[in-house]
Amino acid sequence: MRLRQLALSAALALAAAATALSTGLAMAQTPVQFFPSLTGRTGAVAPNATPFANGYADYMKLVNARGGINGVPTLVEECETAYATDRGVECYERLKGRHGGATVFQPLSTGITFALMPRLATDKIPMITSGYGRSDTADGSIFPWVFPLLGHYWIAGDVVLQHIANKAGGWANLRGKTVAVVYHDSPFGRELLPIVQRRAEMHGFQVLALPVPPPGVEQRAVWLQIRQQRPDFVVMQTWGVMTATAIRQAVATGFPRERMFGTWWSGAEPDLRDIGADARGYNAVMMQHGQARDSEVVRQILAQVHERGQGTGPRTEVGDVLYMRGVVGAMLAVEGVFRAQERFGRGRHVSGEQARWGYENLNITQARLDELGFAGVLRGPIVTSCRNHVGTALTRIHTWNGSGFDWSSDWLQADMNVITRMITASSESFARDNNVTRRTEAGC
Amino acid sequence: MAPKKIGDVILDVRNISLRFGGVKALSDISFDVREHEIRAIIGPNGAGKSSMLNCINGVYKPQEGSITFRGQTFRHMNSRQVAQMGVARTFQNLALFKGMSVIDNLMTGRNLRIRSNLLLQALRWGPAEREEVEHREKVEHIIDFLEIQAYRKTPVGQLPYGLQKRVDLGRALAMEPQVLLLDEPMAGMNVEEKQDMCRFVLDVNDEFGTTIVLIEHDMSVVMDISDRVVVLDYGKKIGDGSADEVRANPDVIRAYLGTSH
Amino acid sequence: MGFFLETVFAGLMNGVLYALVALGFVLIFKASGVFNFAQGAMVLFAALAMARFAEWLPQWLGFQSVLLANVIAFMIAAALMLVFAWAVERLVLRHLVNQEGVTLLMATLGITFFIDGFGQTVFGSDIYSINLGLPKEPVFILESLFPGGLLINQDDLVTAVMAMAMVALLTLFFQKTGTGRALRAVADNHQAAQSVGIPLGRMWVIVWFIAGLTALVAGMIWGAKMGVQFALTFVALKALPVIILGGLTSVPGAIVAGLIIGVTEQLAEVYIGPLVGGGIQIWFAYVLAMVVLLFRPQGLFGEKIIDRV
Amino acid sequence: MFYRENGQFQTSYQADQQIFPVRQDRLAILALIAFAFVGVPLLADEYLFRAILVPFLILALAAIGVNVLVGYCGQISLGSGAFMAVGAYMAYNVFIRVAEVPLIVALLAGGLCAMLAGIAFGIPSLRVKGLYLAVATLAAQFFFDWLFVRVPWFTNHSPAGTAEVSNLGMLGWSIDTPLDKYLFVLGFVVVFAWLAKNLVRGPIGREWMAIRDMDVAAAVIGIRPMYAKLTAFAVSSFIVGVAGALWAFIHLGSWEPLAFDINRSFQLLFIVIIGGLGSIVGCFFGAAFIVITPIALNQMLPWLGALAGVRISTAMVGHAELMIFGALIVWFLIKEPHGLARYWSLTRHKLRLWPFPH
Repeated sequence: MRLRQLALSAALALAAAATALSTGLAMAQTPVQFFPSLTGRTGAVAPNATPFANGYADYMKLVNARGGINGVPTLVEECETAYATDRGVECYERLKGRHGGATVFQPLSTGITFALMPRLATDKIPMITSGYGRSDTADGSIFPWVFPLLGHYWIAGDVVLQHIANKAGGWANLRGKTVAVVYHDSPFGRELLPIVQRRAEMHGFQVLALPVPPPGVEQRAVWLQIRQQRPDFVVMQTWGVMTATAIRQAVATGFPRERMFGTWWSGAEPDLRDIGADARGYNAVMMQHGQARDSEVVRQILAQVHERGQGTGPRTEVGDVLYMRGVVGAMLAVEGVFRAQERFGRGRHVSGEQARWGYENLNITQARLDELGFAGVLRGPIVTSCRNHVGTALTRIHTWNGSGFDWSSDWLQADMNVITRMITASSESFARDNNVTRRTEAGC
Repeated sequence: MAPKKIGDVILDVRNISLRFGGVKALSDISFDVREHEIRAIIGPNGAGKSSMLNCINGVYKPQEGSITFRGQTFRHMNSRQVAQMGVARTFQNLALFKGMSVIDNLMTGRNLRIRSNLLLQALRWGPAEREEVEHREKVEHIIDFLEIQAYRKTPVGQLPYGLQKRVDLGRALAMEPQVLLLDEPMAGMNVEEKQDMCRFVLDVNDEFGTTIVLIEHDMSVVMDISDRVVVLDYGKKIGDGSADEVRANPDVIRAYLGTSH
Repeated sequence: MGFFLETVFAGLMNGVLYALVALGFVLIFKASGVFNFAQGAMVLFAALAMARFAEWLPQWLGFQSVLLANVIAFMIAAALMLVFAWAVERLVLRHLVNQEGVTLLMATLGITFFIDGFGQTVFGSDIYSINLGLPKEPVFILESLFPGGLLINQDDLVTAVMAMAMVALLTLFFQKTGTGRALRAVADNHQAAQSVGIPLGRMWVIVWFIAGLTALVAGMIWGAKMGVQFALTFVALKALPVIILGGLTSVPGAIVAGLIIGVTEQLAEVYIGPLVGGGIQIWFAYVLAMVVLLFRPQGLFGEKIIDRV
Repeated sequence: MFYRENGQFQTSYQADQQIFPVRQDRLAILALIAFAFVGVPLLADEYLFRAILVPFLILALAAIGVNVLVGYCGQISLGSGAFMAVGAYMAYNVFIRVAEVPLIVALLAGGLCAMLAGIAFGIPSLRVKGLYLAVATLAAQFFFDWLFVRVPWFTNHSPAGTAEVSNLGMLGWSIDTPLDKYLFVLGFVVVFAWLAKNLVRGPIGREWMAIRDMDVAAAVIGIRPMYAKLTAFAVSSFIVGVAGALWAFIHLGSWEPLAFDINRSFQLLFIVIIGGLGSIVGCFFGAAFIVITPIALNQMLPWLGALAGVRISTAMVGHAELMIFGALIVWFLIKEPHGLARYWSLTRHKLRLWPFPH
């Protein structure tokens, strides 16, 4: 037992050394706005998570090329988690204090998101979970530090079902129909179910819930069941290899791709490129943006980042769906800081706590979006508040044409009457279990 | 040595037959063992000697026959029961706990007598501690008796063969048995080691009055120390009686003595 | 009825592949007593190598033919697996002779980490494709017998045939060739084999190479079906219940058990799954194997263990 | 020179049977515990507490549990992660369903449930041996992973099937700062390590080792294999379960089954093997190695790269980390199959003789 001494001091020594070293690396002379980036560049998630990380980094470089945030340059330091929860926690603890303090975290992984949520309040660091994490965190008066900006799974689910209803010619025609939900058998996947069930109750269609054990390479049985039960539509809450495998199985069992609808992590190039023409007709709901190769912001990134040999990833992926999600994530992170500077001092470094205020008081108008080069990519305004940490419920559906995506729907607005009720109920029960008191409007 | 008194039958083996699949290891073996005597089982390799002991130990379950121990008759034995009734055993090719020290090996022999429950043991609470100490004392006596004090805390795996044999005996003695089954205790030993081992066996026999059932190859040893001898050959009993009777038995001579030294 | 048949068919198609990977496990275990957890990583590594070379070669050498590219890439990948086998024997196995099974098992996990990292470093961690020109669209047979007909996937059939061919080849190799006999000798008794002058080291290289080949074929097939990517490593986990069900040391066991598990897990997911909320495939095979072991501790075909004292 | 037993004669068996017969060992361990409780808090910063020390201690605790089963009783288990999960989720349910239940009670209750699960999945060990058993235990791993996602009751019907706890505390001490958490976990680890040590050096420990070394002989001297194996499974999964509860409550706070997946099981087995089978102290070595090495590599490599004048990409670092870590493990297994604990005993032996080795 005496060796715990050795073990411990070894631990201390090693880790201390390591921290010292890597902080020594950082250029923390001039005040910089630090945006840590938890990446998934290795392992099973790499194909989908890498473009996100690249887009995130590239946009931050673009911001600096534009002169920073009112003069304050942005800095990104990455830490590889490979989606392992404990590594994610370690990365968070490693990065949160660096370069004058982390502005905001975007963990991308559901598991890491959960593990970090309890730590945010004490560390006074906000977290943006655009399109993942818990949907009820949209209620900012219970979850002050979490921002599912632009959408969460309940919005995704609601919109997909709306779209399906439109195709069927109105909700009424869904009565008696069957919607199969193929989902990642994990909290991430299950998060979609409540909204689908809610809608099923409202409009009287059957739900066929088909869980797929992660990582999702084995789906024969699921698709045999689909072939047997012959659902009218399939909604997919999948990620990475699971999406591709699902579509391949659909091809193999002859389920029409036109009647398959993915949520926003289930409809990107890496999932479909390899299947190519066979996947033609597959749809996925997009958190506003989709593939945006010819948008202004992409042009700027190519010109001011890649042309100057500072591109993070391969030039070819710039403008792809998940790359753009990284870009949008970075844009939101930065805009929050702009907003915070308006209150806490222009051109000043902004603390995590101040940034949180920024994210809670966002007002990104269409004009601002156009100015940033997101015309045609995003639709304003994006307005957040104490009660509303999402900012917008507008989405679009895009469809795979064999080599790329085309928009196949107009802007679709999720029905907040339905969703808000669910969110309040869920966040209330969270508040009860963890005796959190709801912030009053004054407290915001 | 003083003439010891042989008591009445303590272990009575009746018509034991044991088969592995088709192979007949023992067929219709019967013999008895009297209290305080040294009973030898001899026979060429594969005669079924070890199998016989394994039946008595309940390691193997014979298909036919019965074993009577202290008036209680069993179709076949259950290892733990046998141990509780006071039968201990050493093994032909050492079955020691190689990873454990000599003391621990011997202490396992005391485990049947441990009373304190897991919780007490975990807390090392009074009674548990006291128990440990009592048993340790017993074990230390055996260690002295076997003259292996120097190796108390050595893992037995590291001991030379001869000493391991002693530890094996020690572990059996630690159970304070009434009947001691010795499976070739002297196999592969040099003369001195054999003499030591003989001495230990005899001492055990008359100091503790332990009944001893002994499997041995070395005829000279057997003839010297055993009171009565059973001879097995190909799983059959071909002779039973005092050393001299057995020596005179023609079957035995043909089957065994003729072929050995 | 038709649906049942389709399920069974799907199960068999999986089962053949399970059997193939399980075979790799069993060969290594028989010959070197190593429980090789790296099998999954080997599948990925081999598939990556083949996919990437099939992609690079035409660029380097400037030819078009996909077939040619695939063939050469396969050769190169095979060669790589040989190097790998040699390295494993040289750097790991020979230093770990007569260690405990669990130590060896852990060593193979170390190897797994290494080649996972190495493979991604050299070949990248994106999704790559192996194009065997397999027909993807399903065909429907016996429509007269069953409403909607029986759904059969040609690519399944083709790949199943490949896998079976591989299995058959290996069996032949073991029965007929001298090396095969030597390997079986090694499997039966290391010391004896050595004493009659069979070089253990070389035998180990050979079995690891053969296991590498099974990994390559399996990786190629899976890669062609679902793209070559990290997730391939997980598929091989399915071989674990297969080998204990069949018996660690039994080649026929691996094959039979592969088919059994392939079929039963499909049936279970399709017929029992819905009753308990689905997704039971992930544990069904293991529980099945565990239950069977309760009655046959050495698996269906493994050698019986007898305690001797 | 300072590490000498000369003149310390054990005059009673009691004295000889102490947990640390050598005086220096006793002093050192006291000093160490004192250091852990007083010194470390003064030295360590938040990062060390939250990212290194707490996980290190909890995994060391879990490893002690695994070692009881694998190292002492010789039953290989690849399902430890599952028993951590059982501990975590059952502790969670006790914690939220039983009003006013003290934290410690909830944690121990989690351990007890894990113990029951462990006994249930230990039953095959009565017939199945070695690697067959190892793979069979994977059944537990995958089954529980599935169970806790599938059955909403375990996660108190939360929409996504996640569990979270907050406002932890005991006897008016609210455990929220990193230091609190560290001390709380440390307390657990010290107590459990002591209890485990007592068990393995006591009668039951001897029964376990007897079963491990030669089960037939053990049976012949009256040890019941069933009792020995099942107690090993019980004690082991109890400790592992408590560790799982700590991991969920103290380290994560909000978690999903993925936190206890098969990689966790492998990680624990690594800790035990690298640390040393059948050694309590080894668990701490192993945990230190397994927890710190990857992180250290991950932080060192970019810096080393910078020294060499090359900028290593995040992905490259990740891959290199994997390769080096894997190679290190193999190297360790080759160099010292008996684990770091063996190195330790060798050093002690040298220390004894130093400075006069001959």
